[in-house]
Amino acid sequence: MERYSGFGLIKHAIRHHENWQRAWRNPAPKKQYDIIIVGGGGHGLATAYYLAKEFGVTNVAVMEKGYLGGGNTGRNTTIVRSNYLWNESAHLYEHALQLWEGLSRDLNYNVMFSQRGVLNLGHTLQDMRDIRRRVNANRLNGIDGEVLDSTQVQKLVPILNCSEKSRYPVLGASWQPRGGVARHDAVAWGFARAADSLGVDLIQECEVTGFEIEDSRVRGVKTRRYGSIGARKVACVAAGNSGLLANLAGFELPIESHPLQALVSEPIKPVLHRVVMSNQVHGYISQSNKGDLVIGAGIDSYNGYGQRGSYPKIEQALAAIIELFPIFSRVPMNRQWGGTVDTTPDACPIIGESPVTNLFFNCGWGTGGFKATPGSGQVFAASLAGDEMHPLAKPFCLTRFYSGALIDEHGAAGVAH
Amino acid sequence: MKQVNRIVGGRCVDYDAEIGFTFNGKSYQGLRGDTLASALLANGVDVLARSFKYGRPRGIIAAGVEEPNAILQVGATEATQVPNVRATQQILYAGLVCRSTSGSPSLRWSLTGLVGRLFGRLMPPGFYYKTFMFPGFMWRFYEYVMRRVAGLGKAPTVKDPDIYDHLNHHCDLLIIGAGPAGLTAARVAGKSGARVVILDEQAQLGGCLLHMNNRIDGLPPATWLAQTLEQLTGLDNVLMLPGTAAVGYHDHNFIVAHEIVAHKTSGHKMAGHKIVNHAGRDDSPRLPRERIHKIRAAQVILATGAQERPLVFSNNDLPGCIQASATSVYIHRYGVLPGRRLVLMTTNDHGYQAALDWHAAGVAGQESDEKRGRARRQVVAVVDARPQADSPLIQAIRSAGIRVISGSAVIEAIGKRRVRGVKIAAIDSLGGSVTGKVETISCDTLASSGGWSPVVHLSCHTGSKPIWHDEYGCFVPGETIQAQHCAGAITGVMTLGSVLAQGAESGRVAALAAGFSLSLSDDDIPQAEAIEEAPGIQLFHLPHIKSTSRAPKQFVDFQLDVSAADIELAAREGFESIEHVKRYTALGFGTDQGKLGNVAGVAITARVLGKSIAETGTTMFRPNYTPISFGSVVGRDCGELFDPVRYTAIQSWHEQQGAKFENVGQWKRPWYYPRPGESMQDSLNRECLAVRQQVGILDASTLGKIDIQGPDVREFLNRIYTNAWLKLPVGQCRYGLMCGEDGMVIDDGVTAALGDNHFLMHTTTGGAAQILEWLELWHQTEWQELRVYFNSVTDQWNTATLSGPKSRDLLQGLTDIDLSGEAFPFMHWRVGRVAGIPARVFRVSFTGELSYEINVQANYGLRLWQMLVSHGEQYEITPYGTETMHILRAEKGFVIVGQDTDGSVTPDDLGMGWALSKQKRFSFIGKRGMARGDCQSRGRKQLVGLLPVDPEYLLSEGSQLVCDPAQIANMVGHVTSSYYSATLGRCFALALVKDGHRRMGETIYSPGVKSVSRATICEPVFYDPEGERQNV
Amino acid sequence: MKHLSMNHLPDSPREGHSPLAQAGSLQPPVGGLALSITEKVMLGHLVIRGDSDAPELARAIHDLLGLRLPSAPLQSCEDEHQGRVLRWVSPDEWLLTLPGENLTEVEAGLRARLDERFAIVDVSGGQTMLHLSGEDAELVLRKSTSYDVHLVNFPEGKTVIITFARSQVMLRRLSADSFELIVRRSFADYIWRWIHDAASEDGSALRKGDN
Amino acid sequence: MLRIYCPHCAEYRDEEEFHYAGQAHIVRPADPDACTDKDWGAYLYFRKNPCGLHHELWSHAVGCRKFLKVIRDTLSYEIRESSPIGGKTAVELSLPPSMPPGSNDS
Repeated sequence: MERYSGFGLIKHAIRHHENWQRAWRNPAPKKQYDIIIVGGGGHGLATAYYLAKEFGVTNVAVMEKGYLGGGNTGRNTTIVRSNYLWNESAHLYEHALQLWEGLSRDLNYNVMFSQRGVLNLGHTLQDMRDIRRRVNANRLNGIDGEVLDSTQVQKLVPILNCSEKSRYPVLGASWQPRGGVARHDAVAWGFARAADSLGVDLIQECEVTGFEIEDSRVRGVKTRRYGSIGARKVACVAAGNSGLLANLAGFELPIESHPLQALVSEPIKPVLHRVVMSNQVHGYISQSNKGDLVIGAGIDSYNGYGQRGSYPKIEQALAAIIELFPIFSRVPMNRQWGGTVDTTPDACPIIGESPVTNLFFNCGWGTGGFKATPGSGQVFAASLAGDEMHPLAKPFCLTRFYSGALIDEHGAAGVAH
Repeated sequence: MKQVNRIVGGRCVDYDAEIGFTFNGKSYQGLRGDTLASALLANGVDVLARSFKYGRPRGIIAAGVEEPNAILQVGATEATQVPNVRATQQILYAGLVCRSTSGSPSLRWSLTGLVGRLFGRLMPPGFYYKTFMFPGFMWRFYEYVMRRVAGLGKAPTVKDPDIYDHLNHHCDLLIIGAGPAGLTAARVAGKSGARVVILDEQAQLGGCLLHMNNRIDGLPPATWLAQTLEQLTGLDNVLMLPGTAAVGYHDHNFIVAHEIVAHKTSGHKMAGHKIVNHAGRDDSPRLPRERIHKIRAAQVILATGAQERPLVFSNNDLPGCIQASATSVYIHRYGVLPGRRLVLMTTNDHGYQAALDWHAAGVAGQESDEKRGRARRQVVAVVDARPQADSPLIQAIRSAGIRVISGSAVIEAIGKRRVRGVKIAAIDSLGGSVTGKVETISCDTLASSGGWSPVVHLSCHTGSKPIWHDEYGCFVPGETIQAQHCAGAITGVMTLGSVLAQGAESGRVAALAAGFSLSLSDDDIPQAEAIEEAPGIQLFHLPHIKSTSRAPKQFVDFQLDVSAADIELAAREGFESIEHVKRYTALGFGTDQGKLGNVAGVAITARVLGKSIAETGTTMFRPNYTPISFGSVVGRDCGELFDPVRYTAIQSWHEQQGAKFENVGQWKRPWYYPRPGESMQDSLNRECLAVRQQVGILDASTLGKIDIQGPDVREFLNRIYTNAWLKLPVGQCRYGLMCGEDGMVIDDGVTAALGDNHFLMHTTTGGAAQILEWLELWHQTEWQELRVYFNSVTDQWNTATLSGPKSRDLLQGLTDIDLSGEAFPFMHWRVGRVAGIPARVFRVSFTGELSYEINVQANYGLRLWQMLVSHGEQYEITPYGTETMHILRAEKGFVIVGQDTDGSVTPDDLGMGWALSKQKRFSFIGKRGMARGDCQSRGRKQLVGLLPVDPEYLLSEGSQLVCDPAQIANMVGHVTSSYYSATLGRCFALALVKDGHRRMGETIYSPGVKSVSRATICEPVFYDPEGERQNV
Repeated sequence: MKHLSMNHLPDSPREGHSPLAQAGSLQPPVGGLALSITEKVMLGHLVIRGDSDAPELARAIHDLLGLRLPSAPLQSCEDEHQGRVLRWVSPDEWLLTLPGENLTEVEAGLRARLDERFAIVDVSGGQTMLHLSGEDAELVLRKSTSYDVHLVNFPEGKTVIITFARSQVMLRRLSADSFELIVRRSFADYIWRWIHDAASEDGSALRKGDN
Repeated sequence: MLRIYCPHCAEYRDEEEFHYAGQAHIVRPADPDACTDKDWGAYLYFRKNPCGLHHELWSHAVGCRKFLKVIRDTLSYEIRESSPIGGKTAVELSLPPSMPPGSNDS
């Protein structure tokens, strides 16, 4: 793999950029792999990368039905934070956050992880109770975080409407300085390039149409383009399609797929330097390095795979943003789009074994998968490479939906994004 | 400065109405009817911007929404700033102030221009992914610089003074685009009686009719247009919305359209131009700045036309390079000829129109130009990429004495801040390479036409992919399940006659589909003079003598400085999907969303990959078609109307008493009633002691109330609640606990048996609506056999709660109900009159004191309240708010669902196993759920009381708890409620603690930021554990 | 158990406070939308629930009120003389409004004739009625609801429950340019403010060629 | 924004008036207490979640407050049918033949 650097850039500039190498190969698949990963988004590519890099498993293929990073990886609002309520989630997301902090150099690809800090606003007394509960738990778990009052919030974000007269005044916030945003495409491409260089085959435009299953043990995958491809283990990491893959393997998951929308403004000069999220008023916003205000809208209530949702969600999101930031009223909204998110009953992912032996799922990240990308990949890779699930993944097993050991992040965790 | 480029004959401007405006601090004149772009061009302003990456000078290239360069900051005052206004869409008004959004320190001497020239080579696509990684700590600095460079305009720094409107429409037929096809469709459908809405993004209806010359039905286009508009105006069932852009096409034919209202009326009264009356208050009616039209249409006709593609060649971004059709628009609509010496580069016949128009304008203005000693305006040459094209249009050009250079292409524009000349050369028949010698021609304007791109965007918003049409050389709308029709240039058909015929036919078909039949007569189909055309060729990227990577930059996407070389490089680096190309190079990510460049970008990608354009496909278009302000989307849902505020009937009294309010759901509830000089804690202490010692009064009207009637009401309650309801005698109440099917507590409240078949259920304030729907869900989908009816009576009843040892005495003085303990025991209810008002009184208690909840019809709520308060003076009655209520109930260990529970708590966890009926035949909702393994196992968090070892220490609500202060990560629970109790004279708390029920008396620790506090676990009842006080 | 009507005070109905008693009257500014809005205070509002096929229901309604029970969706029946309106709300629900002074008697009459399979619920204090009239009444509705209030779809007498701004109302058309809105008490203030805001707009540009 | 036919009101109404209530035809086990944890988990949480036609429940929350069954394509969002829960209602029977409950305006 050619190492990217400023010097390299100069070298290539002299040659009119005519000699850049491919970022990744475009191989035809082999007949048999040790592990096939279904889904070439951030989580799948990260899984492949860590399998190769940390566990020496390089006979790996990533099967992507479209193009790499074309699902939710390339559609989300790129917020990264780890201040989740319950220990199980907090540990997993914090593990991811620590990987984020060194990711650009690890991948030799600038994923533009920008630790500008994340505020979760509280507007009601109960919001503030929940925020204190969460921040206290984070603190004891070694995760950075503070409870701020409205004066402190105002100081961090001077353009935020902290007036006591507003409909839902800002009473305070939780503040995680290490949180921030990253460049979503770069994450997929960085993992892809690094995995490819370690020998992983990235197979694009190759939809998995079924599984080869014998004696309820998976033997490989079926594809329309290349027929059957064998594998010792198959790992599905296909947000927005998890339920469909499960159906192909003959079972159901506790997942519903919903549209989730986002929108951006036209680029404006830097004006918002933090990530601001609000549960009660329901909107979240950051400003990208390009200058766009990146805004997350609410999830649509109905099941949908259309990668688009209903217009009222956009109206509600912008009403919330204007309530929080009245000065954005005259800023033009450029584009809206949608992704398909797999939601679980407890707003926590499912990472682990399935009813089919050697068929694994890493899914159900709902609206918050992007921030977990490196952690999810690393933990899942460790689980696939070894004989049992990684300790951080264990609580997220499928069987919790039978036993009742749910990890309910709905109630007190702020917006689960 | 005079309007050097203004000529006569502009159809849309008023030559008698000069209006002044300011650009970059300099004053200019324009005409009413101008766009900001036409006015700037009229004044000979070439450079409006510096480009994003390389800081190159940029001017106006188009005349409509596709304009990528002329993005300005508009606004005279801080509050009325509008960032990123496209000059081609901004209608000129008197006093308009605008400035460039790029170029520092000035457009002429731009620092980014310098950096771009020096370091532009170091900025290939995605360079930022490959650099700025070392050393790691420098990233913040790099990012700071990057952010400063990026971004166009700036947001205002103060609140928007303007208002925005929304208007809903329903129609049988919505026609988007009022050009020849749309207007014809409207005329046809209008006659059928269908409700028709026709809208167009342009302030004037007519589309290309406003600048074309072809006669229709033997009439000049302007005359035909005027006639048609008059006919449509005469139809009551046709609504015309000019200046209204359809920006989003959503599912089930829901279209969002955006209108800029303030433009349309002169002397409009926007807040930005406030008219203040003598009292200094602005109470005059205002116009909204913008309006969103939300249109639900049975049928939609897309008649959105097409946008011309400029060609890609070296330095094609120099000011003076312009879309061929845009020159015709500026000439005919605004009377602006944006240069003197034109070279036209075209791949098709349509481009010739620009040369003809330019030539005619030059001839017409010859005399006046000569008088003023100006150079004559002329067409220097037409360069046609086709080897041997011939048609009447081409002959017309030739016969005007204009040089036509066939089989050639402009390969490069020359100039620094404006085109000075072009290099042309013969090219091969496929346009792949230069075959002849390079000739330089001097000119100041280069118009180019590379064919047309149908405006397919709206058709894609609901998920339909556009299809490449090989014959027409463009993407056309793909299959859709929407009730959608297409007519005119959007279908790729460009000849006027066909466009008109399609318009008429689509009008008929759509009206028919909407249930209105009509037949087309010949008169319905306007006839246009047929003009023979030579076929165009598909050429997007003109060759250069150097390779793409070495030739001067050939821009595909102007706004984001994406060049042909960038696209080629992306493909070489393995970014092969068109989506990857888009994302890697940023092609089409600008505010114009790639309207000019997308197709060329796809074509270049296809060529590099050796694929066809059809195989390569295009990226998806998403709403908005053209950007709209956040404010317009929000409409009135801002400020005090952001979300409904719900008030009880007592609100005015609470306000008079100076209550502080708490938001509970959408309700405003009195939180506490501070007296002058009191701290919040002082007030709470006073209110608490008043209830414990005298009597307090609480507005409890917000509690959800559901009236349930029917023969099976008891059975229903028995199933939905965890406890038993079959035998509750009429006249009594019972506390009920409700769970979800997972066994977790979702709501609680007191429910009363009003009759054998009539119950009144109380829910939490926040849960009222959801619980009503929960009951309906079970009734309608599972237990239809149960005969019950549910009705919300939350708003019907106003509830004044009297609580405290004196409450009986107080109330007895006002009511005919016998309040004695024997006649009216605890957990009973009675009907009577209170203060002369019919009332239902519940003897229940959420404070642990003797309490009466007096319910009256809400219209009499305030009256009752006032009577209770005035009569209560002798008992020192004290109003108390939600906070006091919370303290008092916590002293009694009563939980609040949502505060002491979080969706993961079972009744057993709360120590409320007594509320679970084991005898019920029916397995009530939640019973099986709470029996699951992990809901019964050890280690569940259970509700306990906490007494801080230091009685003055108030544990913070939300504090985490540990058993061993040395192992703080081993959290065993958290504090859900915590208060200072004036009654107890100490602090206390409720908490959920793992296995808490078995840990009574143990010490538990709460590690704070600075220190660790200690508390003792106890039963969660701190006051009157026997319940004697409420039961007196 | 004897039912006591709790709507009407025989001695002094004026002691009550309608939900918008304090809002005063709505006066759009001169040049604003042509609109007037009044609260119809102290009416009786009764919800009637039951099987629409049950003959005794239609009979009781007819005998007591002189009204036909609207069995088709979204219909209403009115006795203008008596000031009684009966609206279809759902397949098993109707809303009766009538002068406050008749409420006790009518409620008692209905209860006497309808057994426990039917439900009667007094909601007179829980909601209030507004009359919205004027040239621009329909326009204000179109700013506020996505329901199609055009005369073609929404003729006189038709009654619908619809979203209205961020709340909801029961809407009935009285005539070409007048409407009846029934709103929940606690939302009345919000709806009032909303209408006032919408009506404060210069409507001259809007009126031309509406459909 | 979806436009949903309410079979009770016999009209198309905007999605905003409705509340989604998830997959239809989930039958509560007749004897919950006889269910294993696995049975109960399947009933509580596991869903078909198809990409294509989905049988689902909606409530006409702002309106008649009645639930209805809708068959909707989760990819195209096209609604194929909406019908009342259980048997036919009087409303449904009184529909003009030109507007069957399953018809769609898009």
